[in-house]
Amino acid sequence: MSETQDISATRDGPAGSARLKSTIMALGMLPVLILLAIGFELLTGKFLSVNNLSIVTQQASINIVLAAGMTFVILTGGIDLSVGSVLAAAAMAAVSISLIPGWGMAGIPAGLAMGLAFGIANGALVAFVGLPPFIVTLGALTAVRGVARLMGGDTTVFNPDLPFEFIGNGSLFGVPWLAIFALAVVLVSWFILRRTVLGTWIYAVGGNQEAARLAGIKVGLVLLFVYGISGLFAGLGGVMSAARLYAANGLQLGQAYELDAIAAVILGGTSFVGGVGSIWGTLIGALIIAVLSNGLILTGVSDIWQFIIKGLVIIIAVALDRYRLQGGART
Amino acid sequence: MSETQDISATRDGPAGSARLKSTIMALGMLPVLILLAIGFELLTGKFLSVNNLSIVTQQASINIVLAAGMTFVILTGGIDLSVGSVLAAAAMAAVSISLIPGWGMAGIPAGLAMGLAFGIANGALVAFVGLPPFIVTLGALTAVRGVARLMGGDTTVFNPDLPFEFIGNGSLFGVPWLAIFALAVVLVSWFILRRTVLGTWIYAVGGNQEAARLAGIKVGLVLLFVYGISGLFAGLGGVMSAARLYAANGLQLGQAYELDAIAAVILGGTSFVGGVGSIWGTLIGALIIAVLSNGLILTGVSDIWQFIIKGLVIIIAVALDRYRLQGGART
Amino acid sequence: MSETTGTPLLEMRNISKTFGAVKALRDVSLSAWPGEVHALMGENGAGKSTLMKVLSGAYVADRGGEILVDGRPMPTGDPKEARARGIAVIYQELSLAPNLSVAENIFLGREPASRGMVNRRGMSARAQPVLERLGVDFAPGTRVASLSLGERQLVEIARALASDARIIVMDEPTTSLTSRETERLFGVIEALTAQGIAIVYISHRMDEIYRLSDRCSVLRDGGYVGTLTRDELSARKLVSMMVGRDLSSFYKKDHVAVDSPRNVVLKVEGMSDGRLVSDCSFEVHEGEVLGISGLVGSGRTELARLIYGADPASAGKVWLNGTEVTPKSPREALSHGIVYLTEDRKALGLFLDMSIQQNISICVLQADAGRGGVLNFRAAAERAGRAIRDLGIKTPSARLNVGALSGGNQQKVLLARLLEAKPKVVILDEPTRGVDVGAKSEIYRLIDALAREGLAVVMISSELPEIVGVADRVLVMRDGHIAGEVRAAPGKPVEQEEIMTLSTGSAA
Amino acid sequence: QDKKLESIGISVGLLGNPFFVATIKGIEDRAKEINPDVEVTAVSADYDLNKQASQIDNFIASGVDIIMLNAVDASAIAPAVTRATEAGIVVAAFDVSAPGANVTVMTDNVDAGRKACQHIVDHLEGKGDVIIINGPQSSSIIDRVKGCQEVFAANEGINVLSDDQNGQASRDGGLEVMQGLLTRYDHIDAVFAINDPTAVGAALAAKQLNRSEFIITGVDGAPEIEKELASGDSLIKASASQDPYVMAGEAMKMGYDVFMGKTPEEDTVLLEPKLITADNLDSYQGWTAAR
Ligand SMILES: Nc1ncnc2c1ncn2[C@@H]1O[C@H](COP(=O)(O)OP(=O)(O)OP(=O)(O)O)[C@@H](O)[C@H]1O
Ligand SMILES: Nc1ncnc2c1ncn2[C@@H]1O[C@H](COP(=O)(O)OP(=O)(O)OP(=O)(O)O)[C@@H](O)[C@H]1O
Ligand SMILES: [Mg+2]
Ligand SMILES: [Mg+2]
Repeated sequence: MSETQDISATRDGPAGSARLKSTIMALGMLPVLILLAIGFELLTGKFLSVNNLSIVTQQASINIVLAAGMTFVILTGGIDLSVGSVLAAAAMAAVSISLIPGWGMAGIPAGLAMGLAFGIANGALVAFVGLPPFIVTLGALTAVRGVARLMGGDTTVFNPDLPFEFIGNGSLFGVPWLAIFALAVVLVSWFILRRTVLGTWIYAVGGNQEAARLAGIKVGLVLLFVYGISGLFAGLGGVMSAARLYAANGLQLGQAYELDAIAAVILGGTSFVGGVGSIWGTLIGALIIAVLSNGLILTGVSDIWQFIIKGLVIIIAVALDRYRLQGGART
Repeated sequence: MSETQDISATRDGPAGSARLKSTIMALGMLPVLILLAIGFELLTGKFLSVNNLSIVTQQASINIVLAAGMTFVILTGGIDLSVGSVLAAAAMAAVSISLIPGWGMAGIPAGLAMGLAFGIANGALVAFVGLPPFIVTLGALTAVRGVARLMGGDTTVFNPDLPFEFIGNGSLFGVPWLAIFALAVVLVSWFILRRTVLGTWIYAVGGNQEAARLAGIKVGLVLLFVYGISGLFAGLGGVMSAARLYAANGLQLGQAYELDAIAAVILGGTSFVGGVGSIWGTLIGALIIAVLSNGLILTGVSDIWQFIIKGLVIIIAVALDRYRLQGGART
Repeated sequence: MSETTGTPLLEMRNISKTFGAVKALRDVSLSAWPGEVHALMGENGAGKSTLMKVLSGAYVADRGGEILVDGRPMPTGDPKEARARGIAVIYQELSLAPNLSVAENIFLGREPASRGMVNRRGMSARAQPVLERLGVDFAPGTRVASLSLGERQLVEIARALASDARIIVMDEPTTSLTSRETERLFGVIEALTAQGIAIVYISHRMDEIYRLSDRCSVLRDGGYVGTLTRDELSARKLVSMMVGRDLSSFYKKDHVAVDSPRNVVLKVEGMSDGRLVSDCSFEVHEGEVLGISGLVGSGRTELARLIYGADPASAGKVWLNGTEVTPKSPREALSHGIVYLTEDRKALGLFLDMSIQQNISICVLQADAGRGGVLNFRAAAERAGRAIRDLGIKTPSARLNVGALSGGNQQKVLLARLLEAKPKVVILDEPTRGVDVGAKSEIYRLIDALAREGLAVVMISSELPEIVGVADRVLVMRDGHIAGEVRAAPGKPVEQEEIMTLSTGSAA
Repeated sequence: QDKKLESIGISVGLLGNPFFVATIKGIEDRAKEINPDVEVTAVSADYDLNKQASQIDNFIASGVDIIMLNAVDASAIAPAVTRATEAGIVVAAFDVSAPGANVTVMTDNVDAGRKACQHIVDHLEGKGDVIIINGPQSSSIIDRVKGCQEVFAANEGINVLSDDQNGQASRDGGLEVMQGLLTRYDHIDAVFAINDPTAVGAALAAKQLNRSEFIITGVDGAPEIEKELASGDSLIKASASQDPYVMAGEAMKMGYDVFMGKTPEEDTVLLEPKLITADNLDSYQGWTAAR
């Protein structure tokens, strides 16, 4: 009998619980983040100042919020390409409504509702009509962009007296509100994913959709929820963006944001296949992207070389991670 | 025994051979294409003119070429986000080389080689380092864009006497060379995918990578090949684009082309999961996109509404297809 | 009989294999002579499949071991090389590309071709005789995705047969086959050995081992225990070598068969899906185990799925304790207390990346949850702990990913999930597929216990001794309808012969 | 003559930019004066060369009378323009030159850069550390930077700290780049932003980081800059204004003349940008002003 124990003991090693594994995956990128931060500090001597760190978190915040929503979607094995357009539409709604005298603060719920509505529409098409997420959200990427432009008559709407501008520019005890919002979104996401029934269902649907259906999980509702929350977070991103810029433009805002959000999720170790990943990984992934952008500007690298370096660092970061994991577990 | 036959008969229906099914899938979108063409003709009275059809095929041609390469990649369950950037870099190479006196025509192989090189680089990272295709090609999307800009010192390179300009503007028996190139690419792709051993391996890798490996298929080489060919075709797209414009610009070429190419592939019924799809479907998908763009301009729909209509049509087209398949086979 | 002089066809010496911290194989040696069937036995997780995957080149062996084919050393970890040396493997986890045709799968990696072009017609022509030899009724052009599990297993076998190999490894080839296909396979194996081909045969079914093997080696916990020759074979010996203790009663049937009329719990009326299943009606009583038998592809799984609401039915009703319920979805079925154990636990049952605890409690999460759907970890842990204890799931922790368990223990996890849903009707589809003897007898005991508690149990099985040993009454399906029923009478168990006759439709 | 203006096709770099919205309005208004039923189709090339070439081909196919062209690239568009003129369509370029176009009306972007940066030099009295926030390398932006650098180079006391960061010609791009630059440089005397959205973004960054030791100038005279200038406490002190409405309208009228067979005396008209500041704001007619 001792031998059985032997096996069980050793078996614990490489397998571990899903949580442990994803924590390791999330941590996987943390060294890269730290390395980047130290590197930029050595190069510029300014990177790790409180002031600059606050700027980095601010700049990361919108991508963190979008990527959090994207994490839900990708965990179910789907994708949401429409987040950038939805963000633009939500920002347009938020600024436009804020211009109505006496209704200023209503811009916030307006932006959120706009995002949620588009998210639910995506979700309904994926969940109940059974269309491929890529096509649905690619269609939405295009169509919602049109809607966003339509809302402002194709120009920039701006409101220098935006009543909720504190979100974009204020701070609480020295921490920018944008960063607080982003952190709150991450915590809420973590709670949903790890502490609620719905979260387990999301992982289950991503792990094996047919098995989930056979286990009596309402797969349709789960899908509706993840696209809905991705839309809602994109809406929040729109409000945050509006608050930061005092303005919105249906065309220029949020272009290609979906790529940054997806990159953050995948850098964070969440798998495209679905079912594996964590929100903490996403947070680190988004921070890596923000640190890169900010650090390269600080070091004064020219725009062209920023492109090249950014691309290479993303690839190298994932390669390092792969190498590290191989060394440890050989899988 | 009659009942056994009965069963086999029904089995032939929904199941059929892989080829039959994918033909049906490809055909699936053909009605949509025809409907769109007829609709635009009725609306404008100009759509089905020989002249305009030649313009549509020309406009579709570059996307067809990119989407053909993308079909290979997606069939293995991967993705290539870098095609737009690679196209820009290849176009820069083609025009720059063509400016060297006496070396004009060398621009063509230069562009192709540039594309192939980036494709092989992507493929090596995916196949031999084992990195996720999304991250690798997202990194390449960024880095290669930088390289393309660097090549021209961030400006437009221009060659009014481009020796291979006939590719972009000439025609053979009234058929534009661009369209001939695109068709040739489709035929070559079809041949590789359906008639060669390599093609079967590509489908096998997409269907079950582990099974393919166990069957002794060199999965790494197959992956290298598909990313290589995607790069090569993107290079060809760059040459075609340069020939059409007599010029190239590292920044203003190929932005977001990957989305159109992927949309064509998915519209054509190729599955993101890999292993299922056909090149004919991709052709029809790319034509649908081109017809939409051209037709909407012909009817004088405003730019904003073009966005909205395009997005909705893409979604509706796939929904129709889904509905049709459901009605027929209930799967 | 096999030849045992000269060099063996295959020799594996001191093979070890480590996965991270798991030592799956420790210094295992194995040899095979031309014309021999060498059986390999051992509990779930003993390392049988791993050993064979090292042989086939799927895994690289740890340093120190070597494989000799015809006395010449062969590098490990290269499937192509292994095949070139004449080794073919029928994998336990089916390794087919579902998107390709049967013929394409059979010739995958060595397509008949001229100058790089596939010769599809030649491929079909060459596949046809192999398929005929196995007696299958699907064409070489059929897409594998549309085949049932058993049919896929036949494709996998056909692939090995078509490969002109000299060493064929069969890793549990009959788990989804019924007796007719199994018989055919045995016939083929006999013909192969007569040609001097060596077979390594892995199975958990004792009768198969008796019938086929010339020698039988046993693994336990990754180590080599010993080899028995044909003359030394006995169930007692084998089992004690495998588990290290004796196993007494195997099939367990303590509950009373229904001869006195009891309440009808489940009634199925005219179930059809317009495709594979037509007009199936039957009843299951309280405390009864109803077996469903039939050939591969006879529609048993589909019938079960229809009752469970997993597929849309074109006609038919389901009654539970006298009220019509006819579930439209698995969720509805579950809410009425009808549960279904899938035959394909990896593809349709388990969440391999989730923990044992999560897998067991997934159906009842909502019932346990606090306000706002907050997870109740304590309840989940209690459920998992109970299941691990009651069902004897071998695991160090309930937090372990299910994917890391051996097949038998995975099956128990899936069973535990169903039991946690407090069922009234339990439909089990091949409940002992790929499960070792020890675990099998535990599952039989469990089925028996369920019946004694008064549940209605429906058990689909392709293994005749099993269905005869466990069921009180057996329905036989043929071509999608119920061809007949075989009953046990007091003192007279269900007859295997009768079932066979009904399922083939022959008057023999 | 029996020729009648029936349809016009417009292709601009990026619709959704208020600048181009104003140009389209200018074109529409002038065209409607000529023929109230004229059909105007405006499309956005999204700064993509191939896309713009396709759009011109589409216009040729649908047989428009005049193509109003805001070229994505001043040289690469030439072949497409040639195709259009060969098909007998009048091509009128505005804002960006297009080789082969029948007429061209554009702002003198070099002069715009000069004026905005001269304002900086005057303000600093010829001495100080300055930053140029660059943008996507289109000809107009290249020209503005060129004009600006001319002025800076002519004043030895002016030291350019950075000129190769891309603010994407947008608010958030300008904000992000400026945040980095402000961290990098502890003291700055002035910033030249290649357009107004970039300037506003830079001002927002400064406000957030509580920096106010410098002034900002831009180019465009967009509506948002009017508010900034009027507020009085903004870091943005001047913008070299263009008049997209007049510019495009002028190009339209000249194109129509060519369409009717009249050859213009000058086929290229350079409009002089006006520097607007808080002082002369009252007399400025903005882009959205009713006309
Ligand atoms: N890829 C892997 N990574 C980690 N552990 C593995 C892997 N494959 C197998 N194992 C472990 O190695 C041991 C042997 O597994 P193997 O599949 O060879 O057993 P088996 O004898 O074939 O069992 P069964 O009868 O259930 O098929 C098990 O403990 C299993 O968990
Ligand atoms: N998804 C599918 N599409 C088309 N045909 C299918 C599909 N799944 C199963 N079939 C066919 O339906 C028939 C009945 O399958 P079913 O799985 O119900 O049989 P079974 O009696 O359970 O056989 P097995 O022992 O192989 O599991 C088979 O002939 C199979 O080929
Ligand atoms: Mg095994
Ligand atoms: Mg079955």
